[in-house]
Amino acid sequence: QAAQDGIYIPLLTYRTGPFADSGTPIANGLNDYFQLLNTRDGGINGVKLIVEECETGYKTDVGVECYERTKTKGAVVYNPYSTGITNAIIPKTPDDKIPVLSMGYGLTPAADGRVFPWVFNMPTTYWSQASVFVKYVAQQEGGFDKLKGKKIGLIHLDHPYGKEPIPTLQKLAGMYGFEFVTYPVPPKTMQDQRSTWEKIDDDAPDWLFMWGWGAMNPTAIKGAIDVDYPMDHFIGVWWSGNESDVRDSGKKAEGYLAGEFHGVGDDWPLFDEIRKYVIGKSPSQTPESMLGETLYNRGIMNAVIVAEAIRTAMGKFGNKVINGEEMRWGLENINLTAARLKELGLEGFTIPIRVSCEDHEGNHPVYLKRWDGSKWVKHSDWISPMRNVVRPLIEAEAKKLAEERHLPIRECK
Amino acid sequence: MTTSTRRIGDTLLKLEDISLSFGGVKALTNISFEIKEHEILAIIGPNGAGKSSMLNVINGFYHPQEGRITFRGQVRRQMRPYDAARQGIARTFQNIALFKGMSTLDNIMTGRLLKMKRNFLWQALYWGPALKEELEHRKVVERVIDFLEIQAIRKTPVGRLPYGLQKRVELGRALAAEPDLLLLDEPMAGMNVEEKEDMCRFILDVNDEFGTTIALIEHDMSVVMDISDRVVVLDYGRKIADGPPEEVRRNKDVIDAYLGVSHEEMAAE
Amino acid sequence: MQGHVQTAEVPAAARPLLSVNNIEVIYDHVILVLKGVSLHVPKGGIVALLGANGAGKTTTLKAISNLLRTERGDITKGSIEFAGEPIDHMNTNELVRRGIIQVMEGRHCFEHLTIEENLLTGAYTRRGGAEVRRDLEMVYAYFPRLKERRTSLAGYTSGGEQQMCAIGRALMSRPRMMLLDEPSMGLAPQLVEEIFEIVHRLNQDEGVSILLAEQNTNVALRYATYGYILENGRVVMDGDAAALRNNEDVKEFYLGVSASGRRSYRDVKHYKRRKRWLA
Amino acid sequence: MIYREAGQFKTSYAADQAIFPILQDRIAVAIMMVVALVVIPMFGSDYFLEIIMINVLFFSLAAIGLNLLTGYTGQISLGTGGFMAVGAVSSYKMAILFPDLNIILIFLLSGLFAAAVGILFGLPSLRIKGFYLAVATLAAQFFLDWLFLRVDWFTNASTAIEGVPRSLFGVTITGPAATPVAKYYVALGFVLVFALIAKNLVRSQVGRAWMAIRDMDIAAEIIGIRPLRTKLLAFAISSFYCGIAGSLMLFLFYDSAEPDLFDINLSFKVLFMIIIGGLGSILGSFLGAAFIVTIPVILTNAPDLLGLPISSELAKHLEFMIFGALIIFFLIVEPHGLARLWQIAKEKLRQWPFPY
Amino acid sequence: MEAVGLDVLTWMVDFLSGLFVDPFFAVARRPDKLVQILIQGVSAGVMYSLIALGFVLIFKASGVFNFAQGIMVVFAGLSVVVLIEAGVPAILAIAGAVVVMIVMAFAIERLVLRPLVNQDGIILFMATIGLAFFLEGFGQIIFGADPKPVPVDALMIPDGKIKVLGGLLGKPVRIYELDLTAAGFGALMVAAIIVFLNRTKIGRALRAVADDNQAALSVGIPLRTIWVLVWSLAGIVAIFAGVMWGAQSQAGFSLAVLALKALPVLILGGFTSVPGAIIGGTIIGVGEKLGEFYWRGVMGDGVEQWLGYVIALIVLLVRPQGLFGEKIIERI
Ligand SMILES: Nc1ncnc2c1ncn2[C@@H]1O[C@H](COP(=O)(O)OP(=O)(O)OP(=O)(O)O)[C@@H](O)[C@H]1O
Ligand SMILES: Nc1ncnc2c1ncn2[C@@H]1O[C@H](COP(=O)(O)OP(=O)(O)OP(=O)(O)O)[C@@H](O)[C@H]1O
Ligand SMILES: [Mg+2]
Ligand SMILES: [Mg+2]
Repeated sequence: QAAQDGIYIPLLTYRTGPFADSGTPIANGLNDYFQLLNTRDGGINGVKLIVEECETGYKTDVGVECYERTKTKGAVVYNPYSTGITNAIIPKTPDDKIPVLSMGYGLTPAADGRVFPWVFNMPTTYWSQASVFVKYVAQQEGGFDKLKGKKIGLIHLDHPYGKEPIPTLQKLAGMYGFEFVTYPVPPKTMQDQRSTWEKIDDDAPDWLFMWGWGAMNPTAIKGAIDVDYPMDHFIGVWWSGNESDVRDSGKKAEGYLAGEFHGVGDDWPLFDEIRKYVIGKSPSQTPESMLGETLYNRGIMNAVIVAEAIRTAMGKFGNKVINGEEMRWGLENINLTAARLKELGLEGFTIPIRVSCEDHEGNHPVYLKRWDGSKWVKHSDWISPMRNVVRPLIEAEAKKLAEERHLPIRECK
Repeated sequence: MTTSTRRIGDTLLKLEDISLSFGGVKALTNISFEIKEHEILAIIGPNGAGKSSMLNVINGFYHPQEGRITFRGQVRRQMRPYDAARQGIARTFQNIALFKGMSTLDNIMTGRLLKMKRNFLWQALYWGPALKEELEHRKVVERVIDFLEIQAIRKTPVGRLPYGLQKRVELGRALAAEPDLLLLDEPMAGMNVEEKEDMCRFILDVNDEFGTTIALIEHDMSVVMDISDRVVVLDYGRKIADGPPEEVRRNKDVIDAYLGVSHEEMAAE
Repeated sequence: MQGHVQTAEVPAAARPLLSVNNIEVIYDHVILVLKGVSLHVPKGGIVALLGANGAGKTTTLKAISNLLRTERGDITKGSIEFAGEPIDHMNTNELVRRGIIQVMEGRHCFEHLTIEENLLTGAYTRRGGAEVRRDLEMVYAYFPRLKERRTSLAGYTSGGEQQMCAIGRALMSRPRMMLLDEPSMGLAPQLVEEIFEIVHRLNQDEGVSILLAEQNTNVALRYATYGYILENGRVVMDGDAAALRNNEDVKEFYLGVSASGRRSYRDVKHYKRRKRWLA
Repeated sequence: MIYREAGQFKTSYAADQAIFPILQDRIAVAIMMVVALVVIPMFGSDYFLEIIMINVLFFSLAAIGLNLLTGYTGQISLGTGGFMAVGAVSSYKMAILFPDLNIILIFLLSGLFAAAVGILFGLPSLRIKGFYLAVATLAAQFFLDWLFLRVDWFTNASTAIEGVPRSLFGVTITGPAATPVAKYYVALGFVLVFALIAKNLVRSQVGRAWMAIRDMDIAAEIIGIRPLRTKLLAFAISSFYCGIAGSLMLFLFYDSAEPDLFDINLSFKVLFMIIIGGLGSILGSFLGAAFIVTIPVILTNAPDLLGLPISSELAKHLEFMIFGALIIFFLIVEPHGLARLWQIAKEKLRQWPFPY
Repeated sequence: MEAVGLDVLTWMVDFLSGLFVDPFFAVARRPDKLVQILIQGVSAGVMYSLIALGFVLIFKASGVFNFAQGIMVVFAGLSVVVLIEAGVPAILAIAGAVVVMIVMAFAIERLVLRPLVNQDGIILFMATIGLAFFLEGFGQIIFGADPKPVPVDALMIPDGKIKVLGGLLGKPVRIYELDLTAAGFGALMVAAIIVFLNRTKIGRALRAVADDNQAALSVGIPLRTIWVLVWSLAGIVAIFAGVMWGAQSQAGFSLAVLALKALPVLILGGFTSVPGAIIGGTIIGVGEKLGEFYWRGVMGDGVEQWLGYVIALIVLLVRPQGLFGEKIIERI
C-alpha cells in the first residue's frame, strides 16, 4: 500500500537509549534531507519519498523486528546505523532482495561486492580509515620508516564495531614495525574508564586512536585530560568526532583530532534550503542549532547517497517507484561527481563517490579535523587509504565468510 | 511391614552423654537415654529445655560437641540429615515444615523419595517402568491419605490449609517414608480435643500396626500420660527424670520444673 | 442466647467496645471463608472464640486488625466497630495507636532482632523511654525465660520462647484491647496457666478487653466471660462461658469429657465424625 | 457452569495423574495444537512467524529452563543469558567444525555443553542462597560474556557468530535461506518435546524434590533429599534448556549475532517472563514469554495502527512507560503470575454463574 | 604426547607466574603506579558505594531488591542538571531535586508498594523492574534522551587534580578533587545515615519490617510512612550519586546500567549493612582495578567486568551473608 504512493525508505534510528546522543542528529539529518526533497521538489523525479522511522534504541533484536516489519511494506534500502543490526540483517538481504547501505560502519569485509552484492559501505570503511590514520602518523613522524619502534594504541568500544579496525592495524604494525596495543572499553561500563586510562598512562603510546560511540567518547576525552595525554596525538574515528563529544571538555580538549569524510559546519547552500523548507515544519524535529553539527551532516550525507542512488536507478528503470533490486543497481552504479555535488548545493562537502561491482566501499579518502576548543576545523588534506593493504584483507576475510556461510560468489565482468 | 502386636524390644537408639551448645548457650548437657524398639517415648520439659534440639541431634541436623549416638548398633557422631533419613528416621517439626507450594498429595509423595529408584531420564519420559513405579507409590500414599482421613484436601496446596490439617499432612509425609523411628515435635499443638483424639489414634495405630518406634514431644500432659510407654523429662538441657508416665508424674523435680500448679488438676482429671 | 454479656464489672447497658457485624471474608477473590460472622466484645470483657481447625478464627481476628489485606483477603460485607467508630478500613498501625493489638498465630517474631529488640518494637507507637523500660521489666518479670535469652536472636530461640516473645511484644504496646490467636500454643502447661493469669490480671487491673481464639477450650472457658463457637465460617453457638462449659456438645467435642467423665486418649477406638451444627 | 469436571470420574490413578485430567481442557489443548501445527503456519505472515511466533517459542524454552531452576527449585539465576550464549556459541562452533553433523544433534549437544557449564556455576548454590545466589550467578553471566568476547577461538575471530545454513530431510531449516515456516516447525518441535519432558519431570519425583528444596531446603534434607545433587541437577537441566534456546535463537532468528547479544539484559528478560507468567508453572513460562515478546511489538505498532501521529521517539518512551506500568499492574492483580490468573479464571468459570 | 604435556606445563607455569609473580615486577618497576591504582580503586569503590547505599537502604526497609535504583540515580542527577540549565541557582536546584525524589517516593509507595505488601521478595523485585522501565520512558520524555554534562562550576564541585608524592615514588601520583569530594560527602552521608538508623527507633523498625512485614504491621509500625521515608532517603542518596557519576562522565540514561556494578558491592558488604556498602565498595574497587591492571598480561583486558563478582563469590563461600550482613538463620 505504502509502496504504491512513493518510494518507501525505512529509517532504523535511535533517539532513545544509551546512544541516543549520537543517534538523534543522524536521524534528523536523514529525515530533513528527504523532507526537503519532498517539499521542495515533490520527491525525486516526481516520485514521492515515504520515510518512516523505526526506533531501535541501538538494540539488535529491536532492529531485526524493525527490519522484518518494514520490509514487507516495500522498503528499498536499509540504513541500520548499528554494526550489530547490520550484521544481523546482512544474511537476510539476498533472500529479501533489499540492499543495505551502512555508510562508514558495519561489516567491513562486505565491501567485497562479489560476496556481498547487497551490502554497500561507501564511501569508506573502518579498515581504510585505520590505514589513513597510520599514514597521517607517518607523515607527522617524518616517514613510514620512522614508525619503527613507535607505539600506537587503540582505545575502542568492546563491541563488534569497536573491534573492526584491529586486523588492519595489526597488519600495518607488522608491515611498519610499530607496536600496536588495544584498550577495550566495555559498553556497560563505558562511563567508568579509570583502569583504561591508567593503562594508557603506563604504556604511554606515542599515538592513540579511538573507536568510540555514545557516552564513551566524552568520557574518554576526560580520561585523556586526566592523565595528561597529548591531545594532538589522540585521533578519533568519525564516530568519535561529534561536537557533543568534546564540547563538555571545551578548551581542555583543544587539539583532539578525528577522521572525517564530509564537511563540517553549515556553509553550504543546501543548509539554507533546509532552513527554508524544513526546519520548524513537521515532521522535522531539528533545532536550528543542530545544523552543521558533525553527525547531522553525516545524516545529510547518507541521505544524499540514498537519493542519488535512487536517481541513478531511475535513470535505468524509469521514473517510478523502484524496488529493492533496482535500488541495488542504483547503489552499485552511483556516480556522485563534483559537479553533481555543486548542483545539490554541496560543493566540496565531500569528494566524488563511485563504487563498483567488486568494490562496494570505493576506497575514498578521508581527512582529519581538529577541535580548536570551541569548534571543529579542517586539519589535514584528504588522505587516501592504503588500498594495497586493505583490499587484500577485505577479500581474504570475505572469502572466509563466504565459506562459513555457504555464500555464492558473484562474477564481476 | 510387620504387623506385630506391640511388644517392646531391644534398644533401637542409644544416646550417651550428649552435650550441645550454641556459643554460650548450653542447649543439652550430658544427656543419656535410650529408645527401645516399638515403644512410644515422650519427651517433655519446660520451654527452652532442649527437647527440639534433642530431636535435631537424633536426626543429624545438630551436631553435638560431645557424646555418642548408637542407632541399630551402629555408632555415629556426625552425619548429614539425609543419612538419617536413609537409615529410617523420619520426623515432623514444631514449626510446620511442609513444602508450602505443593499439594497435599505431592507433599506426602516426597516422603516416598528414598524408596523410588528410577533416575531422572526415565522420569522425563514418564512412561514404562517410571510410570509404573510412580503409580505403585501413589497407591501407598493413597493408603496414608485414607488412613489420616485427608482425602478431601488431596489436591489443595498445603499453604492454604488450616494449622491442624497441616500438622496432619506433615505426619502423613513422615509416615509415607515407612520409618523405623518416627520423631514427632508437638504434633498436637493448636488442636482441639477432638482433633487431638484423632491424632492420638493415628499415632497409636502406626505404632500398633507397623511397630514403628515413636519419640514425641508434647506439652499436653493428658496426651503424654495416656499414650506413652515411657517419659523423659528435660530441664535446662539436663535430664531430670526418665521412666513410666505414672512414676514421672509423681516425681518432685518434674512437678517443680514443669507441671507446676496444674498437676493437681491434671491428676484429678 | 444471642445477647450481651452480663458480668459483675460490666453494666448491661454498656455498648460493646468491639463489635463485628455480619462480616463476610473472601480470599483471593474466590475463597469465601467467613459467611456472616457477628460478635461483640464488651469493655473489660474476655471473650473466647472457639472452633475447629479451619473454622475461621484467625481470619476473624485478622479481619478486625485489618491484616487481611496483606494476605489478599477482603471484607466484602458487614462492618466492624471499635468504641463506636467504624474501623474496617483503618490501617493496622492506626488501630494499634487506638489500642487494638493482635498477637498473631505462629509467633511471627522478628528473627534477626534480639528478644529485647523484639519487645521494644512492640512499643513503637509509644513515647517516653522510662515508661517503656518499666514495661520491659514487667514483661521480663512475667517471663523470666525471656530475660535469660534477651540478647539471643529471636530466630534461634525455642518455639515456646518465641511464643512468649510474641505475647510480651504485644503487651509492650499497652493495648486497650488484645486479640490473642492461640496464645497457649507450644507452651508448657505451667506457662499456659501463667499466661492466662497474666491476661486475667491485665483484664482486671487495667481493664484491657480480650478477644481470644483458642484451641485449649478448657482453659479458655475457665477465664473467659463469654464465648462464640465458629464452624465453617459461621457462628453456630454463643453464650456465657459457664453455659458453654455445661453444654453437652461442647463437652463432647471441645472439652473431651463425655457423660462418663474424661476419656483416655488411648481408649478412643472409633473415629467419630463430629456432628455438624450446620450440616 | 460450562467448565467443570462434574460427572467425569477417574477410575485409576494413572488417569488422575494425566496432565489434563478434565475433558474440556483436553479439547482446548487439541484445538490449540491444530492452531499451532496447521493454522498458524498456513495463515501467519512471515513477520508474525519470525518476530512473534519463533521468538515466543525459543523464549518459552528458555523460560521453561529458568522456571525449572528458579520457579521449581527456588534458585534465582541471572546467568540465563550466559548459558544461552554457551548454547549458541557451541552450536555455531560445532556446525563449523563438523559440517556433516546433523543439525538436531548439534542443538542437543549444545544443550549438553550448557548443562556442563551450568553445573560448574551451580556449585556455589550449596552454600549461597536467595538474592545472594542471584548475584553470584551474575558472576557466571559476566565471565561468560567476557570469555566469548575476549577469546577469538569461540567466534572464529569474526565479529559475529552465524546460524549456519543446514537442512533436514532435504528442507533447509536454518540460516537466512530457510523459510519462516520451516524454522517455525523446528522451533515448535523442540518446544513441544521439551515442554512435555519438563512437565513430566516436575510431576514426578525429581520435580517434587526440586520443589521441596525450593519450599524449605532444610526440611527437604531431613526427609532424605541430597541438596547439592538436586540443585545441580536443576542447574544442569535448566542450562540444558537455556543452551538449546540459545542455539535456536541464533539459528532460527538472528542468523548472525554478536555474542554480546546474550548479555545480562537477556537474563533479565527471561526472568521477567517467568515472574510475569508464573513461577513454578510450565504453562506460565509460555504465557510469560508470549507477554514479554508480544507486548512491546503491540505497543510499537499501536500508534501506527491507531493512526496516532506521534514521533517514533515519543512512541518508544511511551512504550517503556506502558510496559513498565503493565508489569506492575499485573503483579498487583495477581502476584503469582498469569498462570495463576488463568487458574482463578477457571475456578470462577467452574462456579459460574454463582459468585463463589 | 609428552610434547603436549610439556606445552601444557609451560603454559601453566607462564599463567601462574603471570598471575602471581609478574605483578610484583611491575610494581617494582613503577611503584607510583601501584599507589595510583590503589587510589583509583578506592575512588571507584566510593562511587560504587554511592549506588549501593541506596540499594541497602531500601532493602533494609522493605526487603525489596530495588532494581530501579540505577534509574533513580539518573533521574535525580538529571533533575539537578536540568534545573541548573534552566537558570535555577545550584542550591535551589538540589532542593528541587530533593522534592522530586520525595514526590517519587510517595508515588512509589502508593502505586507499587502498598498494593504489594507482604509479597515475596522476588515479586517486589519484579515490580521494581517494571518501575525501572516506567521511569526510563518517563524520564526520557521529561529530560530528553541525550546525556547532559554536569555543570560542576555551578555546583562548586572542584574537578582539578593534585599531584603528590612525586619525590618519593619517582613520579607523582594524581588525586582527583572530584573523587575527594565524593569520598568526603559519601563519608558524611554514611555517618548521618548510621546515626539516623541507630539513634532513632526507626532503625529497629526498619529491621523489623524487613524481617516480617505483616508482624511489623501488627505491632503498629506504620509501614507506609517507613517506606516513604526510606525511599526518599534513597532518593536523596541518589541525587548525590547521580551528580557525582555525571560529573565523572555525563548525566544520562546510560548511567543506569552502572548500577549493576553496585551488586557485587552489595553482596560483599551484606545486603543490609550501611557500612558494608562502603567497605564492600572499597574492596571491590581496589580488587578489580588491581586485577585489571596487573593481570592484563595473562588475562587480557576487561577482567574488571567480572572480577568484582568473583571476589564477592569467594567471600560468600566463606560467609554466605556477606561481610557485614545479618546472619542467615537456619533453623527448623
Ligand atoms: N491466605 C489464604 N488464602 C486462602 N485461603 C485461606 C487463607 N488463609 C486461610 N484460608 C482458609 O480459610 C479458612 C479459615 O482459616 P483460619 O486460618 O481462619 O482458620 P482457624 O479457625 O484459625 O484454624 P486453626 O485453628 O487451624 O488456626 C481455612 O479453610 C483456610 O484454608
Ligand atoms: N541453633 C540455635 N542457636 C542458638 N540457640 C539455640 C539454637 N537452637 C536452640 N537454641 C537454644 O537452645 C535452647 C533449647 O531449645 P529447644 O528448641 O530445643 O527447646 P524446646 O525444649 O524445644 O522448647 P519449646 O518447648 O519451647 O519448643 C533454647 O534456649 C534455644 O534458644
Ligand atoms: Mg521445641
Ligand atoms: Mg488459626
